[in-house]
This record gives sequence, structure tokens and C-alpha cells, in this order.
Amino acid sequence: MSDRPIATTRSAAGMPTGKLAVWWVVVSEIVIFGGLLASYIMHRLAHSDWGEQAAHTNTWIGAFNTLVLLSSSLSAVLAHKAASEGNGPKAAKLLWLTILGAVTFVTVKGFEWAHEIELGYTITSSTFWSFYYTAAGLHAAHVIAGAIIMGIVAVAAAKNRELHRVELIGIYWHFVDLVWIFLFPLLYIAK
Amino acid sequence: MSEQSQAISETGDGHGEGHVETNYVKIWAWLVGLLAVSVAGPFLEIFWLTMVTAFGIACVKAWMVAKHFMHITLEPRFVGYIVMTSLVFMLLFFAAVAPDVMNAEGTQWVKPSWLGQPE
Amino acid sequence: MAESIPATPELAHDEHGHHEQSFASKYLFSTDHKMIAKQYLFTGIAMALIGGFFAYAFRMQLAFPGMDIPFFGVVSPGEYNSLITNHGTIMIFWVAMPIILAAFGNLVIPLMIGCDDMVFPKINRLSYQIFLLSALVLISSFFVEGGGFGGSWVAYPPLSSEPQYNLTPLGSSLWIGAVGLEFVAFLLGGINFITTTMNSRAPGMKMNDIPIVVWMIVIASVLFMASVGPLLAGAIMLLFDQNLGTAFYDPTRGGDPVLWQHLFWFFGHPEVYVVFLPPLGMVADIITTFARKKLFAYRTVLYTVFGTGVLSFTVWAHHQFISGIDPRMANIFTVTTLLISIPIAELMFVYIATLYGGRISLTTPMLWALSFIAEFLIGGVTGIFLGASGADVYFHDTYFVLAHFHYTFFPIAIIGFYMGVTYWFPKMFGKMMSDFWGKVHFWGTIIPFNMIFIPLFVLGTAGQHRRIYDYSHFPELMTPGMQDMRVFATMSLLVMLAFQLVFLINFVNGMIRGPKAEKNPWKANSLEWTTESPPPHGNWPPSEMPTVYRGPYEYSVPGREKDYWPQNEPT
Amino acid sequence: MIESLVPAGSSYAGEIDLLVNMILWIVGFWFVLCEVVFFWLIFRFRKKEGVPGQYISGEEKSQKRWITIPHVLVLVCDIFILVGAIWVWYDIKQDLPPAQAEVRIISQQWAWTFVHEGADGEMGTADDITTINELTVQVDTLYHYKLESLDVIHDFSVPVWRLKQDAIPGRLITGWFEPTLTGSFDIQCAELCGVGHALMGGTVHVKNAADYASWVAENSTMSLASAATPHAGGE
Repeated sequence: MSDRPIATTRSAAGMPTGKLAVWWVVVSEIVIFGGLLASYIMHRLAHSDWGEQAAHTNTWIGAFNTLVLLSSSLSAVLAHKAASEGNGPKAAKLLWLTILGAVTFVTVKGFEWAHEIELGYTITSSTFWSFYYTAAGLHAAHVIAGAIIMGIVAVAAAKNRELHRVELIGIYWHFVDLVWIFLFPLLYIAK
Repeated sequence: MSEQSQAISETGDGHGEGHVETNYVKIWAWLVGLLAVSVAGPFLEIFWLTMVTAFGIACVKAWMVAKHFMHITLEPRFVGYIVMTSLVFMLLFFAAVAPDVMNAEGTQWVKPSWLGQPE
Repeated sequence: MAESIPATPELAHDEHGHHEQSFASKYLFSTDHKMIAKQYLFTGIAMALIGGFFAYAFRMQLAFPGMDIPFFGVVSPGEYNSLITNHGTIMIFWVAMPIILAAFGNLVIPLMIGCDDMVFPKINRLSYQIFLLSALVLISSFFVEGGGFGGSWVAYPPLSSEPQYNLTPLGSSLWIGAVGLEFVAFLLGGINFITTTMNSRAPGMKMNDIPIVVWMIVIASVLFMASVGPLLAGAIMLLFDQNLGTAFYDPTRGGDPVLWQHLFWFFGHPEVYVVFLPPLGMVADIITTFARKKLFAYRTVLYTVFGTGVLSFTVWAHHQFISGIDPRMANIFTVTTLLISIPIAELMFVYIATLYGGRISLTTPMLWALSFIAEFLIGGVTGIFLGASGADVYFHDTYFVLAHFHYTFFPIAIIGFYMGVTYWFPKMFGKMMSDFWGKVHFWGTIIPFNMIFIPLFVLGTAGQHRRIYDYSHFPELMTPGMQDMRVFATMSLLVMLAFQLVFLINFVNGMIRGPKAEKNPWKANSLEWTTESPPPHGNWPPSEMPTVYRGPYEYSVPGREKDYWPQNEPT
Repeated sequence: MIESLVPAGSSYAGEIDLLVNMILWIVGFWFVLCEVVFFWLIFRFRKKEGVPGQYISGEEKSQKRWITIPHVLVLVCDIFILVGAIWVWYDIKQDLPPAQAEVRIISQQWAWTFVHEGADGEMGTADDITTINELTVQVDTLYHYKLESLDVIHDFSVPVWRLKQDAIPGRLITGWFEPTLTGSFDIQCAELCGVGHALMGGTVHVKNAADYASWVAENSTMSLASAATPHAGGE
């Protein structure tokens, strides 16, 4: 811990530095996904013909993926609870469980996309599909990035080090889940 | 996958210190229930009902995740304010851009290809 | 990157276990905020030379169409377009942002709020590295087949999204990729700035004790983070349009080019405030130091800046009055644009009022700070013509607009840079620059600058539009008087560019052979002047981290013999 | 300010010039006032031996008055500018007076195509006159223009008429102008549209009633003849 500057240990704003930074990351991500989804909603409301394009998305796979992400959010918050009780190894186990959820999500999405591309719905077949792949793709990239960082945090947590990071990655993970909570109805339910 | 996490949380259901004791699994169960409702919504074929179940429930689920999992209500107040401000900016962006991107016509301009008119 | 060798040996610190660092770990991969500030500064200066060279090339083409320009050769229309596009892009994203926001932000924030470094040193280094990568990607876009991107720095599709229209297939993708990378770099940097200032203030430093420049840099970072999101999404969509053939902005296949304009300018306008606020903060700190006077109405400055920051999210479509948005929207944005001019006007009044009752000594930094106010008044005043939708019908995209935003961007980027460098040079390099040559360089830059852009105001009012490679096709614009004005503006540019050598020599000479600088050469109050010049790693010994007792502007306090009162001096 | 450099050639050119002059006076007053006070303060309070600086926090009411009074005055001036701007904007861009004639403007990468109504005064008939980069209109006649673009964003701008409107591909934008000055004036493309942006200059010929009628008669017979022969290009 010695190479960390004194600055990081202060909390004039009344909360630990790490959590303050993660909330600012969440704010900057809100406007990124916000911009993308706002553009998508505008186009979606403008083109009523996108309804039948959207009909080809498989709601069941989307629902399952939502379930997977919700459960991974649960294990992430349980990991945070374990970490706040000082139980590093248990937190690490729960984090690995969350990463398992992330991997499941991405593989399911991979199969889903492969199937849809097979049927001919590629990114250029219509602007709906362009938005579909861009938004879900950007979200999947955030899921993968979150899983990688969570792996690093889990390795450290297993040795009872940097336990406060479990909560930080948890907040980021819940945000990624939140984005999917809005993406799911937008892409799958609105038919 | 979800059953496994349930088993773990059953055993390690210690008392969370500090913030109020929230049974995370109960919250998770609510979320899954709401998900089921929003998936079932379209089968009733009522358009506005599907909209309510889809997006209304999405907002409720979002608030539950933010409150119970992210503990946003327990953070210092400015965290909630900055998140709210960024959402308001997105609303502002939507409100000002929609008249141009969504409409097929407006004051003195029209998108011919949208109205099926010849170029 | 030949860096300076600080004269004073590094003081050994027990706490940080200061092992002898290799050249790489001290300079290239340093996590010390002061070294990262220098890295941003030198990269910014290098890019400014490139941007300035582009300006030289296309101004020569405008003054002498078709001429074989020394050091460049004949400028073809495609080259002209990529010269102006990349002049604008470089000067905003790779000169103003790194130097004003990142270099001085990194230098000033930890020192002025009394902590030893940024909260996340490694992320701070990563943000510079991504920034350097983005600069290299942009430079590589000039040498790819088809040349650099030529669709203006606003990159309106379909020109920017369809290779068959812009004829720079590789250049446009590299350009948007470089801009995207630069956004990521400044997102990381912004998080560091905001978290450090919010959390790591010295004990005893209340909200009103923070120097205005730190406030401004943090508000600028918040504005940047809250506004860059939609454009980052837009950039991804543009990248897909260019390479994957999607149709986000292609009107023939369901897309809408106006969506990009909104995404761009929703970021564009807060962006100009992002680069405007830090120099505004520097002006506050420098004029109070050299007028030996307390800042007039500190809280009013804060409230107007908060007001400006929030309002800056509601004005963006004044860039698009006549470019296809619904005319009814223009009225709303005219109201908000004129509304936002009011807090800025009040801020200017406050700065002018600060001079009342002072003991003004016209050193080089003070000259630069005062010229910032004088020049920016012209920029702000001419903006009202463009914010008023009725008048913008005539002025949109003419040289009047170009002269307007150079009267705002030049004070921001160039005057802001010189103001910051001449003021903090003693602290950064531990040496003093020559004040005489500083003044020579000052007058040699300010006078020619006005000689360049006042003729361009006149040309713009005469109806000359921007980005036109050669005006010989427009008889109304080829009257002898107008061509002479273009030649006069170009000659003034050459004079100004020549005087920049004076600065470069003075800068390098000061770094190597300048007289040793003391701790507090300007007798200023803020915390960075309470440690050595240049400050050691960790700024203060861990046991002597400063505590703050008063605001940074307690000058000429009645009843004290010294006319300044450092913040960390116990009462 | 503008009329000193560019003649006012259309009905609403005068309105824009008046608005710009009003803004010039309001904004010029404040600008000169600020610069004078600014330089006077620098001179008046320059460093003199033995004269200490004053301590003015600027928080008391009496001191803040020096800021709030100009602040309120600027607010009042802004309202004048606001009303003027929206008034002129409404006249030009939102209001569409009844048309006496119509013209279609088609912009493409690096040329303007104009379609005039032929002798029959109807658009879309065989006798329409299509010209490249040369627009011919009759003076003191209110024209509606239908502006569109075939590829990228262009901008139809006639400085003498104070007319400027972007042409967005995928949209058909309608506007109006009423020339009041005869003669030949420049058309400029005011939005960067690629390599040939500088070549997109055009000229507009404003003719009086007689010349215009003869021009139309002469050209519409030509387009009628060319429409009759099967191989002719045209619409």
C-alpha cells in the first residue's frame, strides 16, 4: 500500500476515493449509453416498420440473458456483503460466480447472434439491426471489460487484499446490469 | 446457475452491518418476478399494456437495483444529484433532437422518402 | 521526448522509499503528476507546431492561390480540405485540451489543494499514454493513401461517412478513431481531476478556499464527462457507417444526417466551455497575484460558472440554425444562447472590477492575463451576432464566424498557454524565464494576431464563406480590396509565427540556463508556492503536508506589513 | 454594417441589416465601455511606490452594486436583441408568404441545377427550363424555392439576398425570397461538400419583367423542342 499517494487516503467529500471515482465512471457511462439509446428510440418511434424487423429477435434468449445478469448482480452484491464482513475468500468465490454469469451471458449472446446472422439479419440488413448489434455489442464489450476487472479484483480478494474494490466493481457491474434492464425491452419486447 | 447462488446465500445469510438489513435474495426474487411479467406482457396483445409492462417494469427494476444493490440512497446526496443530472441531460437531448429525427415533416421541410413521395 | 533535467537533485523521502529511478521510470513512465503535466505540455507544443504549420500552408494558399508554397508545395483542393480539417481538430483536441486542461490541470490541482499526487497515478499515466496513441493515430492519418480526412472538424455525414464522397477512405476512419481515443484519454484524466479535487483537499481547506483555477478545471472536467458520451456513441456509429456499411446517417437507407449534427454539437458547445474555463481560472489567479488584490466577489464567480456550465448543455443548436433543424427549434436556442451570454458578461465585469484599487505590476504573465480579457471581450461580443438567429442567417459559415471563434479560441489556447507557462515556469522547471524577451514575444504575438483576424471579420461581413480553397469563382469576392485583405492577414500570420521562435528560444534557454527560481518568485498566496521549485516527488515531505487557514486571495490585507498572506500560514 | 459591403438585394435583406445594426450598436456600446474601463483601471491603479493595494472583498451590497447594475442592463439589452432576432427569424424561415413563382434548386457534388417554371407558369410540365449554375429570376416577384441535395450537405447562399439554407440529402426544404435588385450576383455553397466545394459557385440573374419574359419565352421553346425529340435527356 506504500506506493499509494496520501491524496487517495483523504476523503474530504465524505466517501472513499475509489467509490467516488466509480460513481463518476457510472455517470460518464450513463451519457454514452443514453446517447446511443436516445438515438435508437428516436429512430424506433419514427420507423413503425421496424416492428416486424424486431419480431425476429428471440425474446426467450433475451429473457434468459436478463435472468443471468440479474443473478450475477445478486452474487455481486453478496460478494460485497461478504467483503464488508472481511471474508475475502467467500467474496472471491462469489465474484467468480458473477464472472461465470458474465461468461454465460456472452456465450448465449454469441450463439444468438450467430443464429441471427445465419438467418441473414446482419448489421447492414436494416438500421434496426445496425442499432441492435451496436447497442448490444457495446453493452457486451462492457460486460467483458467488467468481467476481466472482476477477475483481477477476485484474485486479490482471495488473499484478503484490497477488499474495498469488491464493492467498486460491484457498483460498475450493477450499472452494466441496469443498462441491460433497459436494453432488453427496447430490443426484445417492443415488437 | 441461479440455484447455486441461492444455496450460498441461504447459508451465509449473516447480518449486514451498518445499512438496513436487506434480504438481497428477496430483492432478486422480485426482480425475476417482474422480468417474468414483462416477458408475459406481449402475449396479451394489448399494445399500451405491453408498453407499461415492458418499460414501467424496467424502471421499477432499475430503481430496485440502484437502491438495494448499489445502495445509492446511502451514498452522500451529491451522488444521486449527478446521476439525476446526467439523466436530465439525456432527456433534454432527446427533447431537442426528436423533432428533427422523428418527424417526417416540419415547418418548411419534409422527408419525401418517408412520405412515399417521389424525390 | 527530450525532457528537461531539473536542476535540484531529487530529495530522498523515507516514506516513498525513493530508489534511484532509471531515465524511463522517471520521465517516460513516470506516475508523478508534475512529470505527466510536462509530457502533456511537450506533446501539446509539438502538435501546436503541426497545427500552426497547417495554418501557414492554407493561409499562403488563400493569399496566393496556386502558388508553390515554401516547405509545402502546391496545395491541391483535397489537401486544402484536410489542412483546414486537421488544423481545427489538432488545435482544439490536441493543443487546447492537453495543454490547458491536462498539462496545467495535472500540474496545478495536486499542488494547489495541498496533496502529494493525483489519487490514481497509474490511471493518470494511462490517460497520457492513450492520448499519445491518439496523437500518433491522427498523424498517421495524414500519410495514408488518399491523405488526411477533409470533411471539416465537425465531420458532417454523409460527407464524412461515405468514402465515395470524401475521397479519403482511410483518412476519415483514422481521424474518427483518433478523436474517439482522445475522448477516452480525457475521460480517464477527468475522473482523476474530479476525484482528486473532491476528496484530497488539504485539511482546513473549505469550499471557498479553493483557488478559482482548480474550481474551473474541475467544472471543465465535469462538463467534458457529461457531454462527451453521446458523441462517443455517435463516433462508434460513424465508424460503423464508414467501414461496415451501416446506415445510421445515410438518408437513403433510413438514417438521418441531422442526428450526427445534434450528437456532435451537444458535445461541441460544452466542449468550448471545457477549454474556456481553465484559462478563465488562470486569469483569476494571475491578475489577483499581480494586482496584489483580493478577487472581487469570489462566490459570484462560482455561481456564474455553475450557471454557465449547466446552461452550456442547452445551447448547442445555435451552430445549426440554418443547417436543417426545424426552424421553430431555433427560437428556443436563440433564447438559451443569449441567456448564457449573461453569466459570462458578469464574469468579465467581476474580473475588470478586481483591478480596481490594485497595485498592478505588468510582468509578462500579467500582460498575458490582461490581454486574455481584452481579446476575449471581442470574441464574446461578436458571438451575440451569431447567437441571434435572425443575424445568423447571413453570418453562418462565413469568415465572421471564423474570426469570432478565433477571438475566443486564440485567447483560450495560445494566450492561456503562454499565461500558464510564464506564470508557473519557475515552479515547473525551477528556473526563471527572461521577462524582457517575454514582453518582446507578447507584443510580437498580440499585435499580429489582431492584424490577422480583424480583416477576416470584414471579409466575413462581405460574404466570404469558410473552407473555400480558391475564391476566383466568386467575382463578388475577388474585388482587389478583398484579396489585399487576405494577403495582409497572411503576412500578419507570418510575423506572428516568426515571433513564436522568440518564445521557444526563451523557453528552452530558461529551462537550461535560466537563473535559479526561489520558492515564491511572485509572492503569491496559493499552496504551490510554499514548496520548492521544482517540487520534489510528493510535493511536500509527508510530515509537512500543508493545512489551510484562509482563501488564496488575501492580498493587501489592511494591518499587515507584507501585502500577501500564504494559505498555509497559521493565523 | 453589412449594407456597407454587400448591397441589399432582397425584401428581407433590409430586415437583417437593421437587426445587425441594432446588435452592433448595443454590443458595441458595452464593448467600448468595458475596454475603456479596463484600460483606465490598468493605468489608474498601476504600481506606485508607497501606495498599498485596497482590500475589497466584493461581497458587501455596496460593492456588488458595481456588478449587478451592468449585469441587469446587459439582461435588458439582451431582450431587445432576442425580440429582434426572433422577429426576423420568423419572417424569413417560419413564415411562407404566398408564392408568385416557384423554382427548384437541386445541389449535388459540385454543381447547382435550377428548374424554372416554363412559359405556362407551371412546375413539372414539359416546358420547364433546367439550367446548371445559372439561376434567372424576375425582380420584385416572390419566389418559393424547393431545395434538395442528391448526395452530401450543400448550402444555397446568395449573400446579396442575405439568403442561406443548407440542403440536407433526404429532405426537401422550402423557403422564399423576393429579389428587389436587378443584376447578376454570386451564389456560393456555404457548407463544405468535398473536394470541389470551391467550384460550386453560381450566378443569379435578376431581370426586369420584360427581359425575364423574353428569356423564358426563348428558353421554354427550346426545352419544349428538346422534350419533343425522343433522345433528349431532361427530367
